[in-house]
Amino acid sequence: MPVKTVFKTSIEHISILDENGKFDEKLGKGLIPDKDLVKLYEHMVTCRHFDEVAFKLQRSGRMGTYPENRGQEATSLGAAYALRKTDWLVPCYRENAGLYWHGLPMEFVLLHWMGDERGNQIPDDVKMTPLAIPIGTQMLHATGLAWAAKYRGEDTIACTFFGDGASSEGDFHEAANFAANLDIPVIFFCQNNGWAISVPTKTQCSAPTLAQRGIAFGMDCIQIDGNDIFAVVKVVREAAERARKHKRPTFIEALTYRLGDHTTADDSRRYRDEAEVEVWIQRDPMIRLRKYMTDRKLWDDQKQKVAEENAKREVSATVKRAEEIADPEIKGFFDAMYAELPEELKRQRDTMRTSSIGQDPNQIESPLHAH
Amino acid sequence: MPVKTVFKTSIEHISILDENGKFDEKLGKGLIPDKDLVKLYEHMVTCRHFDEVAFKLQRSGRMGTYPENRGQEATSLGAAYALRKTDWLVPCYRENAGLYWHGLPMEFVLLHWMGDERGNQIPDDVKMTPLAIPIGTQMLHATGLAWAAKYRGEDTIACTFFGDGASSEGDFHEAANFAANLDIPVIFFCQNNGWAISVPTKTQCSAPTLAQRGIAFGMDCIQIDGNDIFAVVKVVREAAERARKHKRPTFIEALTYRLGDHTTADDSRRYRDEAEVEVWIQRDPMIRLRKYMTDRKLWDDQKQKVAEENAKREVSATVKRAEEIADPEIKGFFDAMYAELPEELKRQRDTMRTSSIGQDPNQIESPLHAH
Amino acid sequence: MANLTLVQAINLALIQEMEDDDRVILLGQDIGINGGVFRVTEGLFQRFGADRVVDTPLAESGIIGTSIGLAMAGLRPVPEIQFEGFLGPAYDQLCSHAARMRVRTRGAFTVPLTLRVPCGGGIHAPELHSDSPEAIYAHQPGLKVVMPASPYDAKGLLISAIRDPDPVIFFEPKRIYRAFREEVPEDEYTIPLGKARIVTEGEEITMISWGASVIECMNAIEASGRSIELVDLRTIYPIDTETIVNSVKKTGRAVIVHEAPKTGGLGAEIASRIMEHCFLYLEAPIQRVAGFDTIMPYYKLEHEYLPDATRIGKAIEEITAY
Amino acid sequence: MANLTLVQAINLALIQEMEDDDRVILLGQDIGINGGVFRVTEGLFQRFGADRVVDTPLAESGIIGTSIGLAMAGLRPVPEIQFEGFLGPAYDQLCSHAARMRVRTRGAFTVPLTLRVPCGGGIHAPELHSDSPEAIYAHQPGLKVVMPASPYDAKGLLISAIRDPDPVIFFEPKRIYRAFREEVPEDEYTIPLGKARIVTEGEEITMISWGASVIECMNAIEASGRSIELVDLRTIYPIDTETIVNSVKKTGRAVIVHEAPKTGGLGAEIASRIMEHCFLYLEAPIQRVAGFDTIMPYYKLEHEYLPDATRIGKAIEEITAY
Ligand SMILES: Cc1ncc(C[n+]2csc(CCOP(=O)(O)OP(=O)(O)O)c2C)c(N)n1
Ligand SMILES: Cc1ncc(C[n+]2csc(CCOP(=O)(O)OP(=O)(O)O)c2C)c(N)n1
Ligand SMILES: [Mg+2]
Ligand SMILES: [Mg+2]
Repeated sequence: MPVKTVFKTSIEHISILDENGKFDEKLGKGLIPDKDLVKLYEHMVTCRHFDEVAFKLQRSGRMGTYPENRGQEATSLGAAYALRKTDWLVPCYRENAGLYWHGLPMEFVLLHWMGDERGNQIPDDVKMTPLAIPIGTQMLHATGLAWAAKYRGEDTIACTFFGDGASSEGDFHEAANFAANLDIPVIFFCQNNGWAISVPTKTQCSAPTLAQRGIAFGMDCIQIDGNDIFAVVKVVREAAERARKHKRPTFIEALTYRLGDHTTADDSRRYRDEAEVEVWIQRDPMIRLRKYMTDRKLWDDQKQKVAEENAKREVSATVKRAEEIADPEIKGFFDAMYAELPEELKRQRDTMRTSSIGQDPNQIESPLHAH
Repeated sequence: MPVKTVFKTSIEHISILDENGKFDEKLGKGLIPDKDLVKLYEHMVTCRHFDEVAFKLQRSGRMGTYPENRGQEATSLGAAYALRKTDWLVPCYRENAGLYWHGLPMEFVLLHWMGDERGNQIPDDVKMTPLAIPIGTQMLHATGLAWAAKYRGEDTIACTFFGDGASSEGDFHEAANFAANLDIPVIFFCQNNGWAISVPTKTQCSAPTLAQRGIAFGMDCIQIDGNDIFAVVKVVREAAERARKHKRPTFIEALTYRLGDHTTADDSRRYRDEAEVEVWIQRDPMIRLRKYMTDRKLWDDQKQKVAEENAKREVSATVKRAEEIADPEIKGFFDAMYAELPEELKRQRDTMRTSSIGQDPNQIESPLHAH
Repeated sequence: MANLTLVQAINLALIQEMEDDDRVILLGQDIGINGGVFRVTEGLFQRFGADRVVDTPLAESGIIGTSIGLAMAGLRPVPEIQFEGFLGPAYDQLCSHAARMRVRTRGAFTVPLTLRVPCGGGIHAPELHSDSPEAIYAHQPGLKVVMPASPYDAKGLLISAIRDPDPVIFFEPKRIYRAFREEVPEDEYTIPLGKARIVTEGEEITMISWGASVIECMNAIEASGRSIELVDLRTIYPIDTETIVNSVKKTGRAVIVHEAPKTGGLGAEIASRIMEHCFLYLEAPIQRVAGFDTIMPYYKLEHEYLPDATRIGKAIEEITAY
Repeated sequence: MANLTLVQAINLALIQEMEDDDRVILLGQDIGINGGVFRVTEGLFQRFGADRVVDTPLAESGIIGTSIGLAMAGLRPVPEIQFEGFLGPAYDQLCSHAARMRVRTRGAFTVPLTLRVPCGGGIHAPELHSDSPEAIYAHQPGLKVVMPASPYDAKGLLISAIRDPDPVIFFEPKRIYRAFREEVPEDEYTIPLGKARIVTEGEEITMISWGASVIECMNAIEASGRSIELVDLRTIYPIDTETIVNSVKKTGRAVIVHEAPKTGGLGAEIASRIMEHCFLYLEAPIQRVAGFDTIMPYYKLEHEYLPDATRIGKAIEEITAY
């Protein structure tokens, strides 16, 4: 046949709890038990407060550059909720909510942005990799981690988070391609928040959806309302099942929005309309969830007040822990370089305060003994 | 709506002159005038012979590693025929037929594989870039070249060739993504010949088609029978039109096969079945074209004989030109490093035969004048 | 004359080159409406439009690879990579392609691109925002590498770089982007690539540095009270061996200061060249005051890493005591 | 004991480490059924199966990036990059990730991968198949870099590399893959990383080299008839300064030989270290016999580029005449 169709596909968009609080019973029923829902919402309250406090820490000079998470809580949190504690989360830097849920002590994130590597010294029992500063590079590590699990016959999987911007990097393509072709159980979770710093999503991907990135690899792809935690939980569960059972990766595009600036070093008024922000404020994942819970009598103002008070207590204790940690060992950046330090590094470490390191101290001390 | 389809697409496969010589009048009529068809076939005869001779040159130690083109002639040739002389061809290394058609003197390719950079010293009026040894890297250059043309308001476009293997490289993704999002007039022509050295296409792309790679970027994508020069000409013309008029890129997957080893350094019996090769020998682009032309009385054995004699003459003249070229300037690899040579490089060049370059010759000659 | 910061001097150079030559186009991440994350391209998008100041997808190899194509076609692209730590993904296009195109085509194609990259530590940034990879690119034949240490030099060197027919990496020491101002002529002027600058003349020691470290050297020299000749390399490759050697022949002692890790840093090359050219003039071994052979630590400790006036001062003491 | 080529010695080391430790898995292009383009992994796919000898997609960053993940999860991946010229696309994952993971997580994650890469010129290959990028990676803290010059060393060093808890780049000088054979013990043995080997003892000059150039040095030394101490570095990083310095203290003269371009090559670092450690012992400036500061030419001229016994011989003359 001279013209034949050899491939056909489509991308579905899923939304369960929409921005007006309207809930689709058919898709959403039984997805998240009420008890858990309340916990997830309370967790969001804490994370939102954490975010505000972190912002203020930066503004008052107590912390370095910080990327606000505000507005994107539902994505990583829904994913972490849908996954197992033994699964790997491989984050970028806007996934605090999911990471805390997964077990990361909150002060780690503060320490990290305070310029302290101990914020990356992830406890053994928390299955996550450190925050990723270089964009688009961590997805390959996720693929490797999941591959290792498969190699060992475990049913552990990995879920990696990244932005719309990150999906332009070659490393994303390679990670997805390895996963698809070598049957590696990894979920590619793209948080399309409309912007990569000042660059709008259409410069990263002029196609109608980002979800279709995954078609290139023959992967299951789906687009969801990323501010709808129900949709997140649903598709991550399905993706996890696909990964665990069939060792097949999935590409998820979650439509969301960062309500704050890119980081505290950014001023988003330079490049985006206030009106756009206004629209998205209405789509805040927390507003609709609170409304839904309130409608269902799971929540009320009193509970909100308690949640906020708890959040304050927890966050201020977290800040305290981060700020009270002893100064890092000055030699720490030497000692962790290798399992065993080469001689030259030992010498540099041991003389870092006493010599210029420009010279072998022995030679300096006794140059004339030489000849 | 909780579940809605946000994107739909399909990939078509086009074939006009099939492997049995059956011709689809509807698609194929008027595509290539008879006169041109004869020329194209004659060109293939020459290129096929060139390929055999190049292989022998390598085997007899008169040339280095060489990648046989055999079986893939229709892709680049059809593309070059469909494009303008002012368009850029950005090749890999299996596109001799297209490059010669585009104007590259044949001996350039021999010189290149003889280990001589003058084989890359492309004449000004031949719009092509040198053969690309590092896989998957040239598509970005194509995108840049086409971008420059657009920037200048010219209607020049670029067509870049690469293999199934190359489509796994991150650089491919970035090139396609830039082209799609910045509206750059470039054609991505993927020659899926089933293998990347010993690695089958399914390891590069487990999706049903390679053509769907382009969906990731919202590009027009199409799959064709790459051994059918009519299909090639048709889709490249359409892609060129799309590029010239609308500055939109296209992804073309051409199904073809390399009948020889990967290069003269390879032994394909290690990894692929003779039976597979047998099937593809029947699909040779030249067999079907000759049959078609013979059926249409455009060709006969006598013409074949003449074409083969001409090919021999032309190729042996080419080999002569390549082998008779004067030895390269020994200092050539210095002098072309920069527009103006830095002092240190001049010194290295001028003393390369007289000193170790380990030392400033002045210091060696008169060390004792020093103090 | 205007009193400009380094950022402003670069901005001015870009404007003037773009006014003069419409082959000059800028591309990179956030360089458009946002004016760059350091505001180096502030106002250029508004002035020259979206065709000449192009926000690209977030892909460094893509930025350099397409710049190569643009340059092969005869344009003069000036790509920006946002931080030196993100040069990594572009390494291959820079070193395997931009650097080799002229020689491998025996001049049929050239790549007159100028890559602008902020570099170096000291601004309390997150990881991979504080490195000094200049030695990597100095080891790659076919590239030129430049790093200004002052607003005046920044303008003149950048104009030279853009006009240079070969690929140039123009490192911008971000620590001194706004650290001080300097008189910078309004008119266009060039500073030749490959020529060092003698910042202060001196008799006892030759001190060689580049980028933000030059300022540390000046402080250390002042504190030492000694007569030290400070050479600001300006161009990392090609190295101005002549200026260095002439100075060391006079002083007999050399100290090299750089932020990059000591092992395999450019200090090694300079020390070796000095030895090759004026071994018998040396009164003491050449000192390299450099970053440690470690990863630049996160910012709580970055001041421990960066060679500062104190460490340079120690080197001055040590080398004079020798 | 068997009489093996370098290729065979590596193959044997891989087999033995894979037998001993099922955390060791190989990944790369054409390493499976094809046994690698140099046949280094010949027979391993058949022996260990497709799970442990994995043909990957054609993507170098992917190979290293997934290896990092595999290693972070506790495996011992041994990726292969087909030629050193294709390390470029993997540069970022190697230098920004593999090298930094331990220190940036203060040991919470480590990356015990061993990257095998054929390197160097002299086999009449096409472009980007003949480079010597070892200095680039020696300048990157967090990596170890190894290059054997003999079958015996290849086996012992590779086993050490695979067992090393940190990322190691294992460069295989392709020119001597099959150039000669050597007795190689059947049993597993290790050669410590970071320790050089004294190939021949001598009194007049210390000659330092690594990889295929060691053979050129041996030829040059023989031709010179002089008493020259030849040090084969074996490990490029960490450099065995002690062995070098002790030798130069004895001879007072040093010649360093490498294929990579001279400027910024490892020779500069070694020369600088010698000066830092035994300046007053030096009777003559240290010589660097190296590749020129050009791109390695296509193969018609590659013999003009590679430092050979003739050029090394000149350096011997020059340094003794000094
Ligand atoms: C490789 C690399 N290039 C550039 C940067 C600078 N940078 C930091 S964040 C960012 C935008 C990221 O956008 P996206 O992936 O959409 O994530 P978002 O911040 O929107 O969550 C850029 C360009 C970087 N960190 N890494
Ligand atoms: C970046 C890079 N990696 C690896 C290689 C080694 N290599 C040369 S050709 C080849 C296979 C290419 O396959 P494909 O792209 O399908 O092109 P084909 O040879 O089949 O036409 C490989 C792996 C290379 N040249 N460049
Ligand atoms: Mg984003
Ligand atoms: Mg192929």
